Amino acid sequence: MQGILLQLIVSGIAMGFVYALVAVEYTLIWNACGLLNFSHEKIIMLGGYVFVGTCITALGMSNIMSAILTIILLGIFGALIAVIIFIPLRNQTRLIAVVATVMLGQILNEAAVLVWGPVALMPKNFLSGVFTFMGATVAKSYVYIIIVAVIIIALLELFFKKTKPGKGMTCVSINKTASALMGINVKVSIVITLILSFMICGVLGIITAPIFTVKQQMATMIALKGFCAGVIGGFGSLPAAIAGGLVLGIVENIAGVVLPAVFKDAVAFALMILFMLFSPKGLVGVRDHVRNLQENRKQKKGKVNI
Amino acid sequence: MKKKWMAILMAAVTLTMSACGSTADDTSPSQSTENTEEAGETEEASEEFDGEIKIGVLTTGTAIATYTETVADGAELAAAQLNEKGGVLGKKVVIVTSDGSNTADETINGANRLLEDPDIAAVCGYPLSTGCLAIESLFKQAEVPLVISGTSVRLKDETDNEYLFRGRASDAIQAKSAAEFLAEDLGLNETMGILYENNDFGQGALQVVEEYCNEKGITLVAEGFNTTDTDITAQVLKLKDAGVQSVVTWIAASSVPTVASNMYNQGLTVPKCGPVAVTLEENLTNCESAWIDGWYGVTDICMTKDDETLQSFISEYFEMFGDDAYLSNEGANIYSHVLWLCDAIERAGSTDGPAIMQAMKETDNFPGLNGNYKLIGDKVDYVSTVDIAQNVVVDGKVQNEYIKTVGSAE
Amino acid sequence: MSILLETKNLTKRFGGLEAVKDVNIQVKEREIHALIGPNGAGKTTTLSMINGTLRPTAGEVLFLGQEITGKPTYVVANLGIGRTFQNIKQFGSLTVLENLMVGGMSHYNKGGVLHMLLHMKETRHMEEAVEEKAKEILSRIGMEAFEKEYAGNLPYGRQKVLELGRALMGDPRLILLDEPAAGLNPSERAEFVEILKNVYESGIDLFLIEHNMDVVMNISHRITVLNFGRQIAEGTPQEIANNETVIKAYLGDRFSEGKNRRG
Amino acid sequence: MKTAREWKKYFPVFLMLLLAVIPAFVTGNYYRTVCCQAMLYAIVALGLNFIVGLSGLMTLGTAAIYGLGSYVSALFCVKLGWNPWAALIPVLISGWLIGKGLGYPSLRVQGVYLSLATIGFNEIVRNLLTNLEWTGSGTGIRNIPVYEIGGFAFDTQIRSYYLIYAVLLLFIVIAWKIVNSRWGRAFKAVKDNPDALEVCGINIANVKITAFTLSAIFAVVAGAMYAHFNRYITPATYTTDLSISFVVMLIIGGLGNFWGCIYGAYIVAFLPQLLRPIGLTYKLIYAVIIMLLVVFFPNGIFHDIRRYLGLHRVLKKGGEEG
Repeated sequence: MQGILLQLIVSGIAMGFVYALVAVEYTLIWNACGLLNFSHEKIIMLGGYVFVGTCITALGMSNIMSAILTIILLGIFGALIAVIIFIPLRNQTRLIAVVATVMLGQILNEAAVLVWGPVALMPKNFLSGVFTFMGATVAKSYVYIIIVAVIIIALLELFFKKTKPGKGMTCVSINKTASALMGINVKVSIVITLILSFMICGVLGIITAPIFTVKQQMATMIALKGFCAGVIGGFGSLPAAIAGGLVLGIVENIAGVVLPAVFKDAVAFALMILFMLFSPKGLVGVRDHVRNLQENRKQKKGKVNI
Repeated sequence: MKKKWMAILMAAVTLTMSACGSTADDTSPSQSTENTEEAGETEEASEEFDGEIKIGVLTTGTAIATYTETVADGAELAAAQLNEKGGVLGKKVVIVTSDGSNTADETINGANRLLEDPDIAAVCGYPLSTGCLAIESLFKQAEVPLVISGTSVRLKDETDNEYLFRGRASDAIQAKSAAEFLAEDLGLNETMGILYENNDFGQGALQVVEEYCNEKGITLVAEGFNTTDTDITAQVLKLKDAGVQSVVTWIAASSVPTVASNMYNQGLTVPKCGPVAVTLEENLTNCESAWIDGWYGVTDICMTKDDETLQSFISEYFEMFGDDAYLSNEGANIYSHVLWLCDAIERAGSTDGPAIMQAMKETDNFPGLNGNYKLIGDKVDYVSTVDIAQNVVVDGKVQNEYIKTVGSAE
Repeated sequence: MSILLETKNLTKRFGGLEAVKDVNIQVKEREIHALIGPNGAGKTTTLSMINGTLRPTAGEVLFLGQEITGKPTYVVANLGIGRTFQNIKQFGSLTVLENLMVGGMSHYNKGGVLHMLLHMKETRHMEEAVEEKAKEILSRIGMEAFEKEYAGNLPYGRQKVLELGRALMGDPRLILLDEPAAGLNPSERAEFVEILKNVYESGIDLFLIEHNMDVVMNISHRITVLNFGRQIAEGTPQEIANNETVIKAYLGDRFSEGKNRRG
Repeated sequence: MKTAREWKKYFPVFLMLLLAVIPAFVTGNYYRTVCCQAMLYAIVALGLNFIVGLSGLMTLGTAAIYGLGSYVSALFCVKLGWNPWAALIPVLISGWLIGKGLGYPSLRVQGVYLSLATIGFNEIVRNLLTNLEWTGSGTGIRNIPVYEIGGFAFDTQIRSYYLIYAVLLLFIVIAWKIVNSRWGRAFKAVKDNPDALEVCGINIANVKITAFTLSAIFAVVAGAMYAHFNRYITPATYTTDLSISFVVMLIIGGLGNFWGCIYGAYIVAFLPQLLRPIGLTYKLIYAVIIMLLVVFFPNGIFHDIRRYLGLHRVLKKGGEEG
């Protein structure tokens, strides 16, 4: 039983990083325009299809070149979508933007079958194999996902803290109107954000292709669970997204053993709803709450001493 | 002004996408264009024939695109062959496809659309049992025969519809064959595991295997997973922990890589037997050979079976639709169904629904690719045979190897 | 004269910051009471604590001798305390008349949806009554002409008046006004003051925050001055105008600039 | 101008008469079935209008409520042998309960979070319906009895059409009464400015929960009608996609536009059917059309076309969310 527990935690962590990366991508757009990209499951899928279907199969490129080209193409697509959907709808009721992105997802979904054919695709000799860790096995691609996720999140932190456009985006996230007044171009910020987020989706599509195979529903669950991870971690902070992803990955995996495994998803969503209700700021909120309690206690103690 | 530009941009994007579709990939010829071409030809050729007989094919559209493609092609091939021989009752056989998608509402709409056309003599297709359950009464009402590919036992147990025909082995045979093969042929009859996909397909099999195991006194460990799951470590570990001797893996084609890689990675090495999905070409190429090496699959037709009719069907199929065409057992089934329907129409001597129905009921060992068609019991089921195939590695490539055919029409 | 509203040691802390500390105000019946002070003095915070939008950290609020500290806003409103906001908060997609009818909803018609659907006749009577009342208020605030206009399309000054009208719909004993004259031009302001006086004469007491000293001196009977969350003075307009602390903290500073401040 | 206004007054009557005579022109089960689906959608949309259109709350869990209505009614009839009409009582009770249950989270969870929470709710419900044995699991419930009045069974398409039509009519009247009552004003007020509503002595929590409850009751009744119309239900019907379709209906009709709910429902039900002859790409084209409609006509097709043509009195809406 102990072996199983270890295995579950290891694969929970692996899935957790996938969720975390999705959550990061989604936090990005949330920060930049206060919108949620409900189409990103299909953008991840698009990344997978462009990578395997177009770059490797149709153009016959090497794996690495394909990955690079895919990321660039997705970036361009992101800019396009920013202009078509996100910029026109930035001042509309959010519901409209939500529905627009959902429809974008459906368009991509339908187009993928027509463009790349009905059969699922799989990259050959790409991140295959398994690692064994204290008797627990984990697919190599998960290890790469963890590495890539950490690199991406570190780069994003640098981008937001050190570069001018990054700082500008942070400002936009805090106050759209004020940033516009201060001379930060909100539209440009939105375009940059979408390019970044679509590139991350591209990376996700590429890196999950060997485990999920490239098909229409490849990202359905990780996208929804990514949302959950974002909520559980607490929006806005990138490290929180990782924490949320890890918690979700491990909890749902363990729930899969304790309960009938088919209720795994229900557990994940229930966890999300619980967090929303009792700690809307997610784990960040829980942390703050604990800190507040500690501080209060200290203060009280201090008063007694005086 | 700006919005106009955006509209143009949008149109451009859509166009490029569809353009990409036709240029970048020839493996997915759009079904619609084929249909219209066909219709165009009809007018030219109608002088030879004395009218048309329309056979409806209810597909799953883009929801399960592999099914749609192979089924439409299989039906077209059957129609082409019949027309070459002078048609049916001197009339030209025309295939009309309709999208039934994967939700009950859309299946109903797709079926109603076919029934709307008074020239439709019969309808075949549709692989999802839920959809079949949703539409069967429409066909009873319209008095049009319906040949389904859904395998749920409920389609037999809970329906009272003489216009309903099933041209393939039901779950009672398919899933039972898998369990029987593992327990009896391989002699693993103490504990058996079942990993099922959590939909009507998987749950149908679960029920059958449960019954079988109860009857034979085999301990059954059942684990399900959802179609969208990407990680099934927990399920695999539970099976492994329970010490199963063999596993029935009742899963859809798109889930095979996930399941196979998870089982391989967790070292669940016991014999496994799945549905046709595990023997499909796409999964043989998509999975690493180690993942699915040695798996058994219960299939309507093992495509590598040394059978003359089958092999000539396969070569004609690829001749007609090109080497990139997609063929699965579903295509071969529909091919057989169309031939069966037309045989019945020929025997009935009319395209009148009740007459066709009567003729179909009287079918006596019609030779389909997936077995001989004859009524089993009192209703619905007409096929009782399945093939068991095994995935074996030959020269580094995985292939299906024909093991045996199970069951026979009594 | 009995006390209508009383705050006792009302305090609000945001984290480490003490926005309001130990404020004691007594609003007597038949009195217009003003609360003044520089920006950030905690005036709006005090108002929000009185009507339950904010929960006080310490202290209590009494209305007609009954404790209402920390009660939900709608409960406080139903006890007879109306309120208008500094930044206009009306219902932009409703017409002026409908805005007023919403204001009278809790007062004039009660009962849930089912009750409403089952008692059509009663519902119609209540609708008629509330509409009649709304029209009466409209004429009182001089806005009959705008009856069918959407509130979002009204000019700023009218929206402020509308908000007052909405507060009147609840038949309050006391209305809390947060900078009613801010953003109005002199003629609008004069008109507003007239309406306020009219409201006061109809028997409703007023408690207002205001920056415009003309308005304050003109209509109020009593003034409380806040600075940095502390109460620094209280008295009649004359007393306040001559209070040195107040002049230092607020008035002097203000007169030296010689301009209107906006909240 | 006056004639236009007069005409507008009779618009509902025209619309309902039109719907009443449609079956005379639309023969065949295909379009009649689609009409029935459209009317059921319209009932749900009318209810959803209270939450999404009027109160401005973004809920994406309607399909689950619709599904609960179907399942409660079907289970009571099939497993316990209740009369479908009698089963409406538990259906209404379940709608009332689920509305209250969903309403409470909506007080704490705002904006996009509410969408997420409701999507989560939808997925949980679907997951449970698919996996619980007594709901018939993946293959659903069959042979659901039809509605009957004194031996007259609503078993054919045309009979079902008029049954659903009557229910739609009833719900239109109810919804119209509510929209134009104090509650309708309160719902709009919640969207415009919740703070101000509290100050008016109205408990926002009560208003929001009422909106959710109403919406849930509309949805469960439509769901029950659906179950007895189709006579077979499966959990695969009640997906998040369906929830989104309901919202699309409202957006196409114009958020908060009463009659928009009805034509929005008809557009969403009929558009894919009209596009079917295109072939395999029809769903792609459907999605493109809907997306363009949403992006270019965010206030509803008719409203925005009239605005573009300059026919519409400029209506600045206050309290727009940023």
